[in-house]
Amino acid sequence: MLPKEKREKGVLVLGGGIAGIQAALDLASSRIKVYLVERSPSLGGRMAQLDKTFPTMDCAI
Amino acid sequence: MDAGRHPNIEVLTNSELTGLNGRAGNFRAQVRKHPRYVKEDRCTGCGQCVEDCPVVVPNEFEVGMGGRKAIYTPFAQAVPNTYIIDKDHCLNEEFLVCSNCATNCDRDAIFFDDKGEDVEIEVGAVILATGFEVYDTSAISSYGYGLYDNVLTNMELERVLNASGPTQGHIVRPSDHKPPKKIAFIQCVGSRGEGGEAGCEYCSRFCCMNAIKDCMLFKQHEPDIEELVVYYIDMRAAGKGFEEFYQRSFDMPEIKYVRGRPSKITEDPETMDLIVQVENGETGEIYHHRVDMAILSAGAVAPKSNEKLAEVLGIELDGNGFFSLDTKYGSPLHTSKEGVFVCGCAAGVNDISDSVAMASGAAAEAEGYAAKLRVEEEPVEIKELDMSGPPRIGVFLCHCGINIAGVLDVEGLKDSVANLPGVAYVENNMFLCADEGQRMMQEKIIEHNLNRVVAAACTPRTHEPIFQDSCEQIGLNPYLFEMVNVRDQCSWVHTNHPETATDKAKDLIRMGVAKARHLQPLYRSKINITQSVLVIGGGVAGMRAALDLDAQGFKVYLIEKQGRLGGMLNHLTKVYPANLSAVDLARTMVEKMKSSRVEVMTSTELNSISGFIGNFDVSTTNGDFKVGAIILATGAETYKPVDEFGYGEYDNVITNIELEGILHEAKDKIEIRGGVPETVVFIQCVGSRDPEKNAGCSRYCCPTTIKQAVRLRENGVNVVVLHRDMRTVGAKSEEHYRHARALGVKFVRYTPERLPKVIGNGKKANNVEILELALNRLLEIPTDYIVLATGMVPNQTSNSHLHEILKIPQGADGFFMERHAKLGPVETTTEGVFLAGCVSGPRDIADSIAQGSAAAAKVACFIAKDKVTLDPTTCTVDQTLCRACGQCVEICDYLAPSLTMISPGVMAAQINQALCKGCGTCASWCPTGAISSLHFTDEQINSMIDALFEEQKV
Amino acid sequence: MAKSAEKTKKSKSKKVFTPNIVAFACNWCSYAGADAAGVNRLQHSPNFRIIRTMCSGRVTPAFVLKAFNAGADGVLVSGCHFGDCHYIFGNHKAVEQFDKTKALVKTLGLDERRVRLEWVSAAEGPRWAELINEFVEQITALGPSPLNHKKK
Amino acid sequence: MTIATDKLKSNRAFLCLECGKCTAVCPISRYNELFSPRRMLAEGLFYDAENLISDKLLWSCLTCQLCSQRCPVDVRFSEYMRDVRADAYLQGKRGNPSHGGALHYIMEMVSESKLKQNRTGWINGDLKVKKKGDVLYFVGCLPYYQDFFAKDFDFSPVSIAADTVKILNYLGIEPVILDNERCCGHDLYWLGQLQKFDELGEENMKQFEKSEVKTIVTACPECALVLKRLYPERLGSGKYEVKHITELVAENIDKFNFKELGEKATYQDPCRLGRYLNVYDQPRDSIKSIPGVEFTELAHCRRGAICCGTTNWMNCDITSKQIQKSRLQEAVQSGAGTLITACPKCQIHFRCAEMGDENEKTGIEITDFVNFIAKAIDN
Repeated sequence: MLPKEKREKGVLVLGGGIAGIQAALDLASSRIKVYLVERSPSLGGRMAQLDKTFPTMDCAI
Repeated sequence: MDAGRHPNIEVLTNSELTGLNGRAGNFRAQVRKHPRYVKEDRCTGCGQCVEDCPVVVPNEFEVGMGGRKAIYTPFAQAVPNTYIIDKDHCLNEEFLVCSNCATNCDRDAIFFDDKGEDVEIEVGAVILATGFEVYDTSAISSYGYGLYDNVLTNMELERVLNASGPTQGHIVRPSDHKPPKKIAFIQCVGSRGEGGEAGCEYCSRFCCMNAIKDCMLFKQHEPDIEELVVYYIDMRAAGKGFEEFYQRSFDMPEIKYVRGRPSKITEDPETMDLIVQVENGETGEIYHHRVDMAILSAGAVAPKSNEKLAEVLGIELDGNGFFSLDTKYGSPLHTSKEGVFVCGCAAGVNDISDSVAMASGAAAEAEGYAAKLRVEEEPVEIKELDMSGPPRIGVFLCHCGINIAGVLDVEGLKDSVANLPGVAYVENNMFLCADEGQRMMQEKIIEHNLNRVVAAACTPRTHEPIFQDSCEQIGLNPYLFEMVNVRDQCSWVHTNHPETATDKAKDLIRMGVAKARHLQPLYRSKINITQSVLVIGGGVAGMRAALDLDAQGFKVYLIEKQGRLGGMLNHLTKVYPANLSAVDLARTMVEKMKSSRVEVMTSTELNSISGFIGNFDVSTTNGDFKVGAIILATGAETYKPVDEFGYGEYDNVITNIELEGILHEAKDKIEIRGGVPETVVFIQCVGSRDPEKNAGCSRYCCPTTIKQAVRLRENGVNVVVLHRDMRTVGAKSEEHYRHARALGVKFVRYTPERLPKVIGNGKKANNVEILELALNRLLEIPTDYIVLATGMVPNQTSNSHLHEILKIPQGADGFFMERHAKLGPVETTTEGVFLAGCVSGPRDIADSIAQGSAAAAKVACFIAKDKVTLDPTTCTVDQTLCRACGQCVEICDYLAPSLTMISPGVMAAQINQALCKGCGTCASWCPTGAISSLHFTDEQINSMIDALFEEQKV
Repeated sequence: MAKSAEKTKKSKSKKVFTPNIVAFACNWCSYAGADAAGVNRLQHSPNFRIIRTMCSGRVTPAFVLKAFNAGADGVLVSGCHFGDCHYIFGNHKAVEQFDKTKALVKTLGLDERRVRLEWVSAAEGPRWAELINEFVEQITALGPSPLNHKKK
Repeated sequence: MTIATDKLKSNRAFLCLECGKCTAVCPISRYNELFSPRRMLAEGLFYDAENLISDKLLWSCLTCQLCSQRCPVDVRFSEYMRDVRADAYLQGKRGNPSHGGALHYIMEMVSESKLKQNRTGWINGDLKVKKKGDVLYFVGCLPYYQDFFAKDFDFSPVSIAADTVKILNYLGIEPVILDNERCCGHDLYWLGQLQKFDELGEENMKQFEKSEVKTIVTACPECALVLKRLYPERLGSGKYEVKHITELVAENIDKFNFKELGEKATYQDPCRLGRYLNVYDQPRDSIKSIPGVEFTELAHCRRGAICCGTTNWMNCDITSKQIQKSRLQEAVQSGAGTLITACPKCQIHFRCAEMGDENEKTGIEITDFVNFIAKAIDN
């Protein structure tokens, strides 16, 4: 893991659930620095708790 | 979850926002990082610390079922996988010094006096994605949650059903751990105004589908289950493919749906069985249904933390504690503070695919304020090592603390590897993925000029990229690295058989080394991208996408085949939920379009599109141009009734769209076709939820009917709505539904078996005859107008035209298929081509706008860079071997292979690297072996098979 | 090559039969499912070796036949559930290939229960563990493949 | 690494005059100038054979014997290839197998005596076969081809087997069919895997002995070559005579009363049947004797016939396709509507050549000799 360099200006995303992660990824891959802030100790939110998702029964993780 | 690894994302977990000042474009955010007591840069997530932690507490992630230690990760494969100490339960206090975790940790990552950290970050915009909390079902005492063991919530059930859950997916009822035979699902617990204080007015939207899904899973897990009864008010399967999914559940006789909301649940103290007391809304009979288990479909509520957050941000919450929207920005994602956006359940309850679309949408809009902030990726120049000559393989065996070394005889492994052909160096290491481990690996590669590397450690799915980076950093081509999984798939699962596990590891390593002998360096190529985009269709979705991309400074072409922009909006009067005038909305958007740099071409048809991601050549009736990405926003059509319910036969039977037009024209008093209505009857689901016509639920019609009914009722008209289920799932629409009832709009349910009958004479319908189920009586409703709520159907002609041109798969329903029903709602299988709005399925205005923004965000992901890097693990053709039999062309779903003339009269296949996804299916079909699936070639796989059985030689 | 397997020393022959099983697992679902089994420490039989491919559609009849020719007692091909394939329809193509493989295995006179095509998702660690145990059990019951030269 | 002298002797390699006629006539050389029989001979004779042995093109030779045919000093080039390949094989060198080598694995596997195949599923009710008798029908790989190719090429290889039996029955013969017949080993022989070849041969000959047959019939030229010549050469001769179905039909032609077919047909001489076994007239006479069949010759026919472009499921490539396309063109130019071949492999290769780009297809009907005959006796 690299040492944290100074924080460039970017976009703040509050919440590390499926929506937060999605927003962060879209911003990041269009070359915008993202700060993804999550209250709990890890990302994932509700989605990680689900078993399968309707209607395709894909697994949630 | 690659968010953890993306160079442009800094993840701050266990943290919260404590302050925000400045204004849109220039915010300063204060974030508090709470102490973790474990150093993120030292912890490798090996889990040794947990072993001797004496404290066991209930695991939140398993919603209390199953336990965790005081030092823990919330769940397997969590990101980050750094452990954390739960100080409230940890015994390490001055007076009671337990530091087992610290002693166990070989990486001294434990750091008891961590004080946390406050950081200040400059940001251009803020996105709120704070999600929801599950309604606390114990608030409804009558269902005995918390009182009776066998009453579970849907979230608890998810964990029980989950393979990796506390019961490993075996369903047992808590009281006696016997598999349940009879289960009742109770819907709308905490939603649709249920119960006391916390019961909310809105519909939680996902619970119906979730119950259906869980029933099917139940059946899968326990084939001999006796009955699964869902007690509901309306089954709200409103969403793409949802109704079809619901229909499919009818094939399972065990699954029954009963309309009725139980009044209470009691427990038989003998058997711990539950007795559900309910009236069957269809038959009127009251039963006491004895079940083994009851599942409460708990709704979603706003997180308490929203209040504090709203305060910090200085924005408003709606009545339900979700962040409220401000329509003045013409976006369903904008809060009352400029530059602060909301998505997913932070804005109210949404299902996954809508949340994902909203998230992308919010991203797009945020980029409007952050476009100037794009980070330049400066290319790093690394001199390549000399990788030529016969293989000199270095094998690195990771102990992963005791995770591997605790089971496998790592010394024995080391010896077994040493004299394998091609192996030049072997070393064991405590934590190979840790900084020292990686540095050591890099040094040895150089020191022993190794040109192939094998790591026997955990799983390539999480760690291969890390090791590959380390190789790349010192100029060794990352594709000369091979990983062998001796932890997740060996030491962890054969713990009790160290010997056989070690034998297995030997085989696996030998196989890995064999493959390594045949590895070839691969190089990531880059292709240029035209940083412009074509939007097809000038409806709300298309315009929204165009505007967002324009705001980010991209060149946008928008073509519309009609004479003017606006699409469906031009046919509407008011738009729910906010009851905006459609005209105004259309006007404001069209104004914005005018003032933007978007190149709008109306009355323009698409001729052809050729090329691929980043490089599409577009030809239209209005000139040709090049774009990097394409958004399809061509919308859908409303279903045209064919003589259903006397449509076409009687003049006073009209469609909801026709009514919309009339209401739109109507000034003070409403006249329908020259007459002033006294009574109007709506008939729902015309051309929807009908396998014959359109199996899906069109989703928009229920809220639309409510909207129209209210308007009519407010003008003194008697309104009766004949429906199958009122599916008012959109934002605020449940509230509108209540309002309509409050105004005196009547609702009567019908079933597809007994459709309402329209009776009339001459050109006029007079009565609607319907069987009222609760009373079991035939009602004759005299009416002067009948409105058919027609569903939405794909625009066949334009869709098939687009399908011709772009080869995007269409679903059975004729709508275009998204890349992934949940996780890729606006993407297609063709990279660089996106969907927005009704082109992929029925949607209302708000959702269509959100999708427009979402598509914009996805496009930005591509064209924000002037080049796209291609993964080299694709398939390639050796044209001297190719017979041009064309099987690869047939087999590929990504249109990557094609046949071309390579010399006069000689054809051969070629594979477009930009389109190839590297699945290797074409290679498996190629009769001559001309196609090789790079990094998974026949040679490489065959060598692994040979190596596996070599051990039997001598 | 197959040759290698042919000349084998008899010493091992006394030992109880432990099958050689080759399992082709797709990167996105089944391989991940096998990892999930690990993450949850779900103990299962070690008598199989996984070969990772990106997609189950990559697995040709040749790979499977090669494995048998080399002395495998059973071969498992595992991919994503329908609708869940990372490459949309790769697993549907795996079915086509597998039908061919199975027909050949049958004609060859190998018990067709020695080859299996299964779907295991990334979340289905337990299913993977059960599948492996059950398959190993089945192959053990069937005994060594006539082509398992180790047991000659 | 050099090629053993005795091999060079037995293949008459030493006699080579380097006149290059072989290369001039070689169908591979015609489309791939890198391939030269003359040079390959020279490599093995005068230089270190290492290049030759590691050269992928070593596996491209069709062993069609067109060159030997023209060679003024009768160098046995095909056998030379076989022997060089044998050396190469032992060094772990391989060609580029078609279909990932699936068919080679099958050949190797069926040499295992413990294996009890299920290869007789194609024998349907109205076919008369028996367990003991004078005539044995040696089926060959058709059941495997059925599994492997039937779907892709929409034709039924086992129909060739079924029609063969049908013809035999028509002639009052109820053939013996071995439940556990082994691959004849033809391809392994030419690929230099002689040990495997012998194993297969012994397995088969054991069964021939047991069944005490007097005649063995086969509808595959390669099986015919192996049973007639190669087994006797390497494993000693058995007490039976071997006939290719074309021979048998020709011998009994007056026993047939064919119905009118009304087709214009031409014929592909399979290398093994023609140049190796000298069977040229029998198939032609039989075809011609069917009323209403107009027979035309391909531009290259009989001793000058050109191979179907692939042998031994090895090194099939762009060159093979070109040979096949030119062959199909000849067929079209001959004015025939149907191309008859007496070798199932020829048919598979031609059908494969018809895949791909629409405008490249000739659309000509391709059928096997036995299917054609069976169609004519159909009633």
